[in-house]
Amino acid sequence: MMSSTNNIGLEEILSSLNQLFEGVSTEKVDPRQYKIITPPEKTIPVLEFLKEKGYSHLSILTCIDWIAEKKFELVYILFNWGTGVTFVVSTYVNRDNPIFYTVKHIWPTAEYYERDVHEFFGVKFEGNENCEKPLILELWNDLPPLRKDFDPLEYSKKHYPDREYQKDAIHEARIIRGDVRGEIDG
Amino acid sequence: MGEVKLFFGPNHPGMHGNFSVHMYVEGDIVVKARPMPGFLHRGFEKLMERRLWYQNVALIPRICVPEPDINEACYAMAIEKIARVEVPERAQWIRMIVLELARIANHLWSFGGIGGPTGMYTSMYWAVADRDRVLDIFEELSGARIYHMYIVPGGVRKDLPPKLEDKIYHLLDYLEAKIPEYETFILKNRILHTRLKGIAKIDTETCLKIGVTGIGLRATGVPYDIRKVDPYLFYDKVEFEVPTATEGDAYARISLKPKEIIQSIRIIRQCLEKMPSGPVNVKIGEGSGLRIRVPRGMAYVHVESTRGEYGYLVVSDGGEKPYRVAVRGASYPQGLYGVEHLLPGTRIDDVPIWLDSMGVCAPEIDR
Amino acid sequence: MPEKSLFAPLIAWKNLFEKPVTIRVPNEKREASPRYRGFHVNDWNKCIGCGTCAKICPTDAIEMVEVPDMKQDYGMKPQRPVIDYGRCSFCAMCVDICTTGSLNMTREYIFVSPNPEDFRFAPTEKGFLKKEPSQIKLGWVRDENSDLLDLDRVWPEVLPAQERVTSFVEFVKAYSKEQAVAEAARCVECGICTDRCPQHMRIPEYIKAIWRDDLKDALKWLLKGLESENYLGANPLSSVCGRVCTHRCEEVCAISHRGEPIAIRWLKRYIVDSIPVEKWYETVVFERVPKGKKVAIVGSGPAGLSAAYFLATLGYEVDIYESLNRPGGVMRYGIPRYRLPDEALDRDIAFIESLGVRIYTGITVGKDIPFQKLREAYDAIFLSTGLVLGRSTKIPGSDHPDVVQALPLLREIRDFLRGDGPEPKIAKRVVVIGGGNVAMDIARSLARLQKMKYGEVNVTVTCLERTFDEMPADKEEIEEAMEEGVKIYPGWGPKEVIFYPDRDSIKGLKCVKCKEVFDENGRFNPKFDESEFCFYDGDMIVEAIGQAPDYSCLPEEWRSKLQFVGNRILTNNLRQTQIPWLFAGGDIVNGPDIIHGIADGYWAARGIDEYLRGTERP
Amino acid sequence: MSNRGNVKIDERTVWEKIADQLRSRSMWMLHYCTGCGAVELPPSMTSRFDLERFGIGPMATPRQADIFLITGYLSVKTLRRVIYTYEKMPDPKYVIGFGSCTINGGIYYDSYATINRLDYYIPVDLYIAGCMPRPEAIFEAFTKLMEMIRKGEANGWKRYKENYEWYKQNQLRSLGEVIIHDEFHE
Repeated sequence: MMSSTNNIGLEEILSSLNQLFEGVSTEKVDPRQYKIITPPEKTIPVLEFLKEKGYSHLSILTCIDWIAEKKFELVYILFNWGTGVTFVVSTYVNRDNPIFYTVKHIWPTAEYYERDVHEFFGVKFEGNENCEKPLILELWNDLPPLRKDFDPLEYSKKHYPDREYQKDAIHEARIIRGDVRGEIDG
Repeated sequence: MGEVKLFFGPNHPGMHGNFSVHMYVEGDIVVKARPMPGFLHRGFEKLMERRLWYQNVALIPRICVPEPDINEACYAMAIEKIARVEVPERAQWIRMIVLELARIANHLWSFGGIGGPTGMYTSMYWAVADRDRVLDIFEELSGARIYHMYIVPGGVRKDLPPKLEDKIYHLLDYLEAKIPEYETFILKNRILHTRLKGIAKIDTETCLKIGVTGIGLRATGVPYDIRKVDPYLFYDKVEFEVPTATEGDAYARISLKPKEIIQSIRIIRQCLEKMPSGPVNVKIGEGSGLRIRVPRGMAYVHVESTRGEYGYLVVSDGGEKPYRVAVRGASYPQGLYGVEHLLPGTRIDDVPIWLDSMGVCAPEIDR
Repeated sequence: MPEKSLFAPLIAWKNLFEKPVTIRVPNEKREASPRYRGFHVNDWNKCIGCGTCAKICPTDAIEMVEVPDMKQDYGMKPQRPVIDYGRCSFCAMCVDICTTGSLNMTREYIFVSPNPEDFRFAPTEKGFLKKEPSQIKLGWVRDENSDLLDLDRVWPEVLPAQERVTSFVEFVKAYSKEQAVAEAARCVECGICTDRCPQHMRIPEYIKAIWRDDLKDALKWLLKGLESENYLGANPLSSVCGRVCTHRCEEVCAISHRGEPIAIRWLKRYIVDSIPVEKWYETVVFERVPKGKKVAIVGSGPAGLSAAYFLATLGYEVDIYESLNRPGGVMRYGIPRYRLPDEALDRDIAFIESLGVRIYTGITVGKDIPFQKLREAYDAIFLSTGLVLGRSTKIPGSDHPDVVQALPLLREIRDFLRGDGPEPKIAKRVVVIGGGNVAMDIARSLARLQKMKYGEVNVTVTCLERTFDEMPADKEEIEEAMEEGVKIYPGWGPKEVIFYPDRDSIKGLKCVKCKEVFDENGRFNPKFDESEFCFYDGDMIVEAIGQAPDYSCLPEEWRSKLQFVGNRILTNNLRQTQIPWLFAGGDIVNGPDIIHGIADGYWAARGIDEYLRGTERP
Repeated sequence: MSNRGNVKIDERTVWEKIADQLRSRSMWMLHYCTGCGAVELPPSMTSRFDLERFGIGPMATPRQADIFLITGYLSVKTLRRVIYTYEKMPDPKYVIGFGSCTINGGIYYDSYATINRLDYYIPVDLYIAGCMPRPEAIFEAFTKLMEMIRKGEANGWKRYKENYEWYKQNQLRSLGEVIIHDEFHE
C-alpha cells in the first residue's frame, strides 16, 4: 500500500519531529507503527504538527496508569489514511494531580474521549468544560475504576452479593455415579 | 410550539441494543440530543487486567456482541506484535475466513435490523435467517454460535473440521444467489426508498472531522478501508474492491452492505484456495496456558469491522496479565459526538434510522 | 430509484415451493455440532483432582471440592471439580488444559430450571442428563492444537555417552536461566508432587519463584519450606537432591499423564547453583533462640545432616560424629562423582555448619568415643549410621579376594578420585551382580575407570529381576549405563565363581536362569531353572545385592532395649525409639533413599525438640 | 426464595385456573435488550425458529408486556431501568433469567459495574443456563414457563409483593438510589 514517496515522507516527519521539538523520542513498533513520547508541554504542538502532515484521524485517546512510577500516560493514536501509518503519541502527567489540556479543538470527538478518561482515571482536561460530567457510570462513588489501586472484585463483593449455594454437589454426583445411595433433588 | 424532553431508549421499540438518547424535540424535530451510554458497561478494560493473557480470550468476544471475532483478532494480533511472534500461514488465512464470515453475518444482521425502523420486516425475516446459516458454520468451526473464542494469541484454537470447506463453499454459493434477490426485492423497494433516501445525510468533511470510519465514511465517496490502507493478516494478498457510494445518506449506507458481502464472499473464496496446509498455531512464550507472559511493550492494532475502525491498544509490563487494554469501539465517534451534534434537525421517527444506519453499537461504546 | 415491478414479488413467491427454513423446535430436535461447547462430563476414574481446570477458568466457576471416602493414592487428590453454571462461560479452556483428559464437553445445551441451586453441578461421566457414558455424544474435546499444556520437557545439556564415560565429570549440565524459566513455565501448581515427596517440599512454590525469576524466594522455599508450619518442606540438602534425588515427585507429576513430567530435580539444582552459598545465609535468615541443650548425632549421612540442620534452626547445640574422614556418608562415599560432585555436597554442608553445627570426622562412636560418654554429655542422641555393611551372595568362590563388595569399592574409588587414597584394583573385565542403583553406580564407575585406564569398557551386570522394568534401579540409570557401554543381562541368578584351572584368578561367573524373584506373597524368594545357565567372563566380581546396618556403636545394654523390624529400628512418628532420649532415622529406620533420610531427620528434630521441651517441665 | 421443597397448595380459584390456561397461550415479551443475550432473540423471533408459533411476540411497552427476559448481565445503570420497567409491568408478570450471568454473575463476577444475582433484586421465575443459550434453550424455557403458568407455579410477581421490603432494601444496597437522571444534567 505504501509508495516509496510516502516512506520518505515518514522519515522526514520522524526527523523533523526530533528537530522541531526538543525532548521528543521516537520508537519503532513495526514498519507502520511508531511510538512518540513527548514532554507534556510539547504534546499538543506535536499533535497539531502531525495532523497537518496527514495524521488526521484520531483513533483513540486513552490513558495508562503507571502506579509504580506515579504517572498517568496519556496516549493519542493518530492514523494516516493516505499511508496507513499509525503514530502512538504519548505523554506523562503527574498521578497525584492529573491535569492536562484538551485537544477538542483539534479533534471534536476528543471531547468524549476526554470525558471517558476523566471518568475512568480522574485526569482533568483544561478547556473541556464537560469533562467532569459522568458519561458511562452512574452515581459512581469510589475511585476512578481503571486506576490500578481500585479493586473491582472487592467492590463487587461489597455491593453485589454472590449466590451462596446450599447444595452438596459432590454428594449428588456420587449418587449419580452410583457410589452412594440416595435421592437426587430434581 | 414548546420543547419536549424525550428519553429515547433504552427500552424503546426503535432502539437496537441497550442505548439511550436523551433529547429535546420541538414538534417532531430534534433540537438537542445527548447520548446516554453505559447501560452495557461491564468494565472490560479493568477485568482484562485481572485475567491471564489466555483467559482473556473468553472475555473479549463479549465487547461487541454481533461481531465478536474482531475483538479476538485485534487482541491476538496486538499480542503477537508485542511478542514478535510469527503466526503460521494457515492460521492467518483461517483468521481471514473467520473475520469475513463475521462481516457477512453482521452485515446481514444490520441489514435485517433496518427492517424495524423502516417497517420493512421482510428484510428482517430474510436476513436474520440467512445469518443463521453463517452461525451454523461458526458452530461447526468453533463450537458456539455467538461467542466463538476461536482466534487466540498465536493462531487459532483448532484446525478447520473436516468437510467444513465444502460447507463454506455451499454457503457462499447460496449467498451469492441470494444477494441479488435482496437488492431487487428489498433495496429497490419503495418503502425503503421513501424511508431512507436523503435521511441522515452526512458529508465527507464531517465524517473525517469527527472520525467516522467504515461504511459511514465510504457512503460519502471516500474509499477508506483499513484492509486496504493498513493491511493486516493477508489482505494485501487477496483481490477485492472497496464499494463506495456518494450520497452519504442512510440509503447509501444500507445499500453498501450487500455489496460488501459480495466482496467478502470473494475474499473467502480466495482464502480457501490459497490456504496451505500446516500448523494452525504457535505458542506465545513457553509453558502452559496458565503461564503465558508477553514481553514488555505496547502495540495498537486495528481492523476494519462492519462499522469502521476497531482497535485494541495492548500494554504489557512483561507480566502474566495485560497491564492495560484500551478498546476503540468503531462507533464511538458517531455514537457519542455524532449523536450530540448531527442528530439535531432530524425527525424523531428518523432517529432509529440514523442510529441504525450509522452502526451505533452500544456494547462497544460502553465496554 | 425504486422499481415498480410486477415480477419482483415473484422472488418471494418462489419460497412457497422451497423447504421451510423454520426448525420446529421443540418437535424437531437439532443436534449441536461435533465441536459444540455444551455441558461438561468428567470421568472420575481418570480425574486426579489436580485443579488445573479451576485455575484456568476465566470465570472462577470451578471449585475443587473434597470427596468423602475417596481412595487416597499417591498422584491423586481426593477432590473433584464442581462447576457453577451461573458463572461458566463455556470457553472450554478447562477441557483444553485438563492434565488427564478426563474433563470434556458434550453436545448437550439445554438446561432450564426455576431453582438456581440446580446450576451448581459436579460433572461425572454420566453428564448433565445422567445418561450412560456410551450414550453421551462428546462435543469439544482437546486436540493437539488446542492443548494448553506444554508436554515436552526442556532438556539440559547432557554430555554424550562417549564423552562422559572418559571422565568423572558431572555429565548433566545445569539449566541456563532461559531453560529453567521455560521449564518452570510448564508447571500447573497442582501440588500433587508435594503430597508425594517424603519431605513434602514446596515444589510448586519454588517452581513459580523460578518462573518469576525470584531466586531468593525460591531458595527460601527450598531451605525454609513452610515457615509457619515448623519449616515443613525444607530441604537442607538441596544441592544434593537437585542432582541425585530419586524424584518420586516427577513420577506423579500431573503433566506426566499426557507428557513428560516437570524436571523438578533439575529446577531445584538450578536454584542452589545460581546463588553462591555465601549469599544463602543472608537470603535465608533464621531467628534462632538458643535453647541451651545439646544433641549428638551419630553419622553424617542425609538423615544426620538433616536432623542437625533443623535442630540448629530450633536453637540446639548440635555435634555430629562421623567415623569416616569426611562428612556426608553415602553422599560422599556411595554416589559416584559424575552424578554428585563433592562441591555440591560441600555447599550444603557448609551452610549447615554455618548454623553452628559441629562435625567431628574420623571419630567412630563405640570405638574412639564410648557411647556412654555421649549419653552423659548430651541431652539427646540421634542415630543415623546408615547401611554400611555389604551383603554377599555366598556362592562358591565368593570368598576370593577378587570378589568384592560394591560399597567399599565405591568408597575407594571416590577416595582415589579426590586424592585421599590409592588407586583401587581395576580389572579389565568386571561382572557386577545386582540390579539396583548401587549396581549401576559401581558398574558405571568401573566403566569410567576402565575407559580411562585401558581405553575400553567391559562391564557386565547381571541380576535376578527378569526385565529392565522389574529392576529396582531407576530407568534412566539403566539407560545411561547401557549407553556408556555397560552390558546388562537381567534374569540370571549367580551360581558359582569359575576360576582358571591353572591359576588362582577368576575366569568368570556362572549363572542360572531365574524364573521368579518374588513368591505369591510378594516376598523375596527367587526360583531358578537349573537347566538353563550361562557364563559371564570377568576377572573380578562385584557384589551389589544390598546392604546391612551396623549397630556396633550401640552397647548391648541399649541395643537390647530397642525394638527391631527385620534389621531396622522401630520408632514412632517422631523417630523416637523405645529409649526416650534416643532417636533414629535414615536407612536404619526407613530408607531407601536420601529424601526419605532427610524427612527422617526433619521429624526426628521435631521429636527431639518436643522431647527436650517436655523434659524442662517439672 | 426457592419454590421447590415447599410446594404450596394450589390456592387459585377455578376462574384463575382458567385464566392461567389462557394466559399461557398468549404472552408478550418485553422488547428490551438488557444484555448480550438479546442477540439470540431476533433469530428466535424470525423465520428460522419462529417464536410466534408459541403465541409469543415482542412488545414495545412494559405496560402491555407479560414476560421480561433479562438477557444476561445487568449493569447497575441498566438495573435501575429494569426495576422501573418491572414495576411498570402489569400483574401477572414473569421474569426469565437468561444465561449464566443472571444466576451468579457469569464471567462478570468480579466486575464493579454488574450485579451478580438477579433474584436478589427482582424475583425470577425461570433460569436458562448457557453463555449464551441457544434459541432451542429459549424455546425450552418458554415451554417450561407456559407449563409453570398453567400449574400456577410461576409466582414471582406475588413474591415481589409479599417481600417488597426485602427487594427494595437489596436494590438500595447495591444501587444507592433507584432514580433516573437525564444526560443534560440540568
